[in-house]
Amino acid sequence: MDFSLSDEQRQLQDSVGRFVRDRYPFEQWRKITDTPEGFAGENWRQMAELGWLGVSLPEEAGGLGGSPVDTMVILEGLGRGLVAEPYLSTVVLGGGFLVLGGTPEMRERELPKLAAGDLKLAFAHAETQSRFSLEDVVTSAKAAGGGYVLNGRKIVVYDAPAADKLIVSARTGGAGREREGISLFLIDRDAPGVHLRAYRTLDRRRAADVTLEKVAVDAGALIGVRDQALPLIEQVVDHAIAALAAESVGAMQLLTETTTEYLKTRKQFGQPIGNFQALQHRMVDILIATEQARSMSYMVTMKLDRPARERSRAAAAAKVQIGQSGRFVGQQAIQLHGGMGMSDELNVGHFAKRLMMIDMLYGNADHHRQRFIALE
Amino acid sequence: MDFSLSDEQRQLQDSVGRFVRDRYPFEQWRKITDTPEGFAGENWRQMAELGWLGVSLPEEAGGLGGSPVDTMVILEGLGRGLVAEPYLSTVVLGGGFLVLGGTPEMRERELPKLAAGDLKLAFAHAETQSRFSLEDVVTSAKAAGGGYVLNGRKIVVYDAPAADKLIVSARTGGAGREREGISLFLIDRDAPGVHLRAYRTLDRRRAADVTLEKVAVDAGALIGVRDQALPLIEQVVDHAIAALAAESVGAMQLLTETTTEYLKTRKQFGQPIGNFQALQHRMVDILIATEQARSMSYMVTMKLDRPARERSRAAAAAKVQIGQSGRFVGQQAIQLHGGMGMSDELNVGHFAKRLMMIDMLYGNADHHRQRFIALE
Amino acid sequence: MDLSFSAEDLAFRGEVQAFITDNLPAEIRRRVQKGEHLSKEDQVAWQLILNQRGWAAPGWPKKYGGTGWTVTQRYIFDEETAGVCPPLTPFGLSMVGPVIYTFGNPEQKAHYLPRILKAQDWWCQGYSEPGSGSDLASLKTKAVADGDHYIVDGHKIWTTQAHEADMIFCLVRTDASVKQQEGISFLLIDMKTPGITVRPIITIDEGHSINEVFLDNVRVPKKNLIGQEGKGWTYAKFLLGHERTGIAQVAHSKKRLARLKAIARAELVEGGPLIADTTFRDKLAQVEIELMALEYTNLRILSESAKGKPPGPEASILKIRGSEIGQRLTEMAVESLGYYAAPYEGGRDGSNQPIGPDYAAGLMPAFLYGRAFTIYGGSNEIQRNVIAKMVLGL
Amino acid sequence: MDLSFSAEDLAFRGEVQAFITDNLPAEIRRRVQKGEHLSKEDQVAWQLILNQRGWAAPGWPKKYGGTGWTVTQRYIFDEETAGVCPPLTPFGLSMVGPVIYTFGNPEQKAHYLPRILKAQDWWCQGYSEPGSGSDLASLKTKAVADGDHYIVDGHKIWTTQAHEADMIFCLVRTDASVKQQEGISFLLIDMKTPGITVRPIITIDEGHSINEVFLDNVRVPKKNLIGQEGKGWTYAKFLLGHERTGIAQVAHSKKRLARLKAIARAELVEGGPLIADTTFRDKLAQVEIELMALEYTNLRILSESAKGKPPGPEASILKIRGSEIGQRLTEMAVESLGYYAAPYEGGRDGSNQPIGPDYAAGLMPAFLYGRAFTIYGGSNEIQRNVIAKMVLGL
Repeated sequence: MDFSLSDEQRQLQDSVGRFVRDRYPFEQWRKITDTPEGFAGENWRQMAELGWLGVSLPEEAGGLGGSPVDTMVILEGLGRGLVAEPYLSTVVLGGGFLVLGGTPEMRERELPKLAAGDLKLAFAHAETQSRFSLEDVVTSAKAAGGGYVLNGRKIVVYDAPAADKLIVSARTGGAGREREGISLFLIDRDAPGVHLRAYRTLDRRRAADVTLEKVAVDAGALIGVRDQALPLIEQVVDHAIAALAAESVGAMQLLTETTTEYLKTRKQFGQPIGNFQALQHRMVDILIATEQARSMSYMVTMKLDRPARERSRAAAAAKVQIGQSGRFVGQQAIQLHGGMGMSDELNVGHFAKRLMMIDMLYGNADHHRQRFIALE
Repeated sequence: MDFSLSDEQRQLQDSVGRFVRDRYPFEQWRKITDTPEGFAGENWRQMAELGWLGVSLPEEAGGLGGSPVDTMVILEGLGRGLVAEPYLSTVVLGGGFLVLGGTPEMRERELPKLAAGDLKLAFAHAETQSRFSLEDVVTSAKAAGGGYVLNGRKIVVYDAPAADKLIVSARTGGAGREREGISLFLIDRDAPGVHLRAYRTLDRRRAADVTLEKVAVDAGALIGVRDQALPLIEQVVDHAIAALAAESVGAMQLLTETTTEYLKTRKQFGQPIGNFQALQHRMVDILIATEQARSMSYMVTMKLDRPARERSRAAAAAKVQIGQSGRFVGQQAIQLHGGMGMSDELNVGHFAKRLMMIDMLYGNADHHRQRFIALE
Repeated sequence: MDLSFSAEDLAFRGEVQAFITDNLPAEIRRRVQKGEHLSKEDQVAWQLILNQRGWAAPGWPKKYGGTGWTVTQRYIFDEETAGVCPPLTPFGLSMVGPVIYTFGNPEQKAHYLPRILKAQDWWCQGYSEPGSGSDLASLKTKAVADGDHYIVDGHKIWTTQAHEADMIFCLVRTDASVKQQEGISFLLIDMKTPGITVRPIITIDEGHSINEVFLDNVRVPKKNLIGQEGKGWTYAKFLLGHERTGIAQVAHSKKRLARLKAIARAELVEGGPLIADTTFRDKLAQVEIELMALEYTNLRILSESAKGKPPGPEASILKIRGSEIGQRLTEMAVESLGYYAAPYEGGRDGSNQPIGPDYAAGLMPAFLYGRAFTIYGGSNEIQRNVIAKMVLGL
Repeated sequence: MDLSFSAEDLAFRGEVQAFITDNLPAEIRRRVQKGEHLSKEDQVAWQLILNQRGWAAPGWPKKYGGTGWTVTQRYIFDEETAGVCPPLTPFGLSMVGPVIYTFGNPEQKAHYLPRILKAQDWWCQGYSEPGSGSDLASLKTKAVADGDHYIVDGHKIWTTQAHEADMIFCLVRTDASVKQQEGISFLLIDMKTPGITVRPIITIDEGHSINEVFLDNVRVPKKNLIGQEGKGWTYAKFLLGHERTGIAQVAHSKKRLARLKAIARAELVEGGPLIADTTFRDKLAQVEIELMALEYTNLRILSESAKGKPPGPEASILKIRGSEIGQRLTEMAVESLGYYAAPYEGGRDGSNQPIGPDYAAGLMPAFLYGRAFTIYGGSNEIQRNVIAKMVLGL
């Protein structure tokens, strides 16, 4: 039992820390997220050069063959800077699907591009009726001429506008919320019949609703086993949850430090407001919430390799904790900053918003508490 | 719209206040609740003389024809003293059933005795499987020779050991949790086949599990309409909930005052602990919890005469609030008293225990939140 | 004790309902109900309609153009208008108006009160400063006498609607040599006076309703002083304590709750409506019950004040619970949207159609802006201090 | 980072399990599992069994009779014994023992340590006084030198097991002329010394485990002084900081949770098991998740201390969350009983059979006594002060 980082991981941690300090001071973040793309291509290239895009890919695919802990170290660091590049979508989700479910040809073709920064991906799964249920898929893929034709609508696909390809779930069988019958396809973002309605999100990322109208793909676009994609989706989404946990811990840590500092410097009634016991105790509760989230981030990361049930229960528990901690830390950081906390010019509100979106992504605390129960 | 007491109600309030000050200082309470009966017969006679036992009874039955507000005033006052006499069981529940459901003969025979202090009652309803569901009755009453024979087991019947008669629910039809088929009977506590296992409760009251073995009663023992007792039970239990709300407000008010006083006098670090902001804010939350409970106590009392659905929804909401407020106030009063709060010699723990039992009686906060939802 | 309304009250309710039905422009009603942004023009339009009926200032005495309503009538009016009609902007009608008719001189009353009623002057409030938030009495903006003028220099912040305002009522320091509270005066300043600069503060909802106001060598006629020099703190406290009936926001929260239930009936979870989801329903019922307790606490305090007892520091309970419940409801509304909580463009003006369902409009801005409920008007921490000291004697 | 146990650790777990199976008397095991009262005799019996194996003092260095276990082994031992074996009374083994072997002189070590291991001396802790609770350093019990003795006068309170103890370790004031903390000394006192009176304090669970201890002209040999006169505060702080591994009560809470689930499977609500009730299940899952977060926080801190880093003030987090979760679980257990939470006779000794189901035994006393979790050992308010100051620098 050991909770410490290896020397290599510590170096990686330092490297991410430098990247965020150099490229993501708050004013820079604002500029980057104000561009039409919402992120900086040169940052993306830098990430590729540093090897981060391939950190979890097998070595034969140009990756580093790293462990979930490496991904955690990167995401926790990126969380401190609200880093906007599509790391989660491309590397954790996209890379996860390709590594775990891609055909040999697909892996050989796509993974080196991904590692090199030449392939951005987005995962198009949620639908208007599905809320957070991964098995609730209506979008259809009908076999036709050796391939498939897809029809349907996916909502709030983070990072879709910049993606080169989409990973889309669709029903090749079954209906409603049946676990069987779901398949995954790798589709060009620009393929005929793929329509994006792009927009900005609360956390200043870019997302889109994606309509699929008679989108034809060949059989080689299938990821994983036909009709049997749900366990793969669950596995990769659990990896995404672990990554979100790490990212949220980075964000909470930043808010904890920022707010503590504010309490030390802001004066009212002739003294730093950090002298007031009620605010001290609130700040302690913020610290505790952050530390509990950190513990769960470590826990789920180390359980990603366990059998599905144990892995998913760990992910569900972690998601509950980071959702609740994140909301509390974000909201209280605003409260303790008083009027200043309400200003868009301060970083605090933006961290709070990202934490709120992290709670929602792939299911909020209520959803995962139910999942945790179901998996007992 | 008016929330003030009439002059008569204010006089009643003063009278109850005097009674509690004179007869129920804490050490006296301890002595009274240490007797085998758990209450004082002379207090009961005094209550009768003051007219409190008949306050809600019609005037022709020797009562005062008072309103629910009168009952509220009495119970709130008694709550400040943890008064142990079986007022709720006899007057609110017992009296309620007799007034609303008793046959003319029964009313004529029993109510004057009740008002005079010569009849104590207890309501035997809950069973091992029922938890808080009023409609979950297994005890059976089979028609036999113009009367009924009862068999079954009732649990935690408050005030049964001292009662002269029991009001017992039993199935004359239907099964399980069906709303139809429940009837109510007035039974001598000493009738053949009635067995009590008596015990003390957490709040130092007396209660019993009651076993009914072939208990024969004649047809005149029926209260209300055969098979149709459930609406009557719901109505009278709503009255009991309003009474418990008032009692809990009295208890919370006492704890609020006692704890505030303790914060002013207890010194640590060279000053009264009430100087510490974290404790001040906790104390404010205690005050708020008490005031919210008081508002709901007033509200439910004034809604007891409304149509069943509105009345029951008000009772459910009030029960949620007083349950939650009571637990919070009780637990935090202990916490703020520190080690002293853990001592059985102090009144604080005993008030907290009574508030905890009030939360449970006739359904805890969770139960009534569900009821509130079902009644929307 | 009695919960029922008198026949007169019920008739009054009918009168209010009929008036709204007949007079509220349909487009404004639609925008209020959809939670879309309301412009100053919308608010002014509605205020003028009300004023024609003599209803623009429910809280004012009749002789100054108020209604002379009972507390119960005002409660009914709030209930009927909340969430249906545009809220009346409080700075003139609820804040400076009562200060003027209570402490102002005859000229001030004659000049300002009709202009407030007719929306000829739109007001804002110059209290907070960058260094004086919770500790308001430490404010530094100074006013130095110069003949029949004051020269005002300072920096106000969190000034709602300053960019749309004609007038600002300001707390200024006229004497730095006495105890903090005693050197403060209450000054009315024309926003067009040279030397005043308004800088927008964009809030976390990306909307613009709040500003900084810089006062640089601003000449204010002495006749714009309310009451006596050095008594401004008294008037400010009067103002804070005055308008307590709306502080609990009960009527608004009830409307929010109803809207939330409607959304939860439309949203799906696991194939069924969200409102049938036990966990969600449980949370909803919990907040509904808390709101009910707040409503009756509010009614109790109203009932006291109807008998002439002014609302005391226990009214801080209304602020604390009202803001907490308001925040909870706005948060649950956002949560109810699922993934469609995420798209966010354009902020509070609501000019963009929501990406998700129509009912999503305005929910996230309301949540975000609502984080200020527990901060402004004396943060909830300050309110708890007030109760601890004034009610509990700690 | 790695969550798995080594082969050695797994072998050790097996060894502990086997030892318990072979050596724990069945009747004691039954009483622990039923939540019934454990007498001093039960605790002594189990401690002697452990001591024969060399396992009575997991935290002590080997040369004083400890185990020399790694942090992981101690964690495993806690996991396996909690809720199955009687808890070892901490006053000798976890509190005064480490003080003696760290600061005591050779004679003290030779005399006391073996007697602690063999349960020949049963200890209690003389810290709190009626006027000194959270503000421990203000204690007034004084020890005045008189030849080779101290004369001790004072009044200790909340002294757990004083009525069963052979020895008490006391903080006493030996110098009133210096700063509070500097005048305190650490004294070992034989409970049989004339002048000591023990008065029971019955706690809200109606049990007797706590006492007042009156010291009236008590003669204590100077050789019973630990370390130096006036350094007692240092030793006391060492003691408070020393025994942190058990402070989170994770193993116990896990056992409580398992027991609660078993009850909730047996109890009925609306005809189905309570555990299938969504509201109850939700609350249960919430606390289970919080406990999981606490467990991993505890493991993180253990992992640090395994590398030689002593637990710092952040260990106060373990106390805060551990006590809150413990209270929540005891409260839910009581709630799960429904009406059968009410019967209450005889308090914690559990000599009376429960009126309700067998599994109700001990639940209400555990809840009531558990209210002290957030009070003793430095209340949670004090713990938050500590973190604010020592960790956050506020």
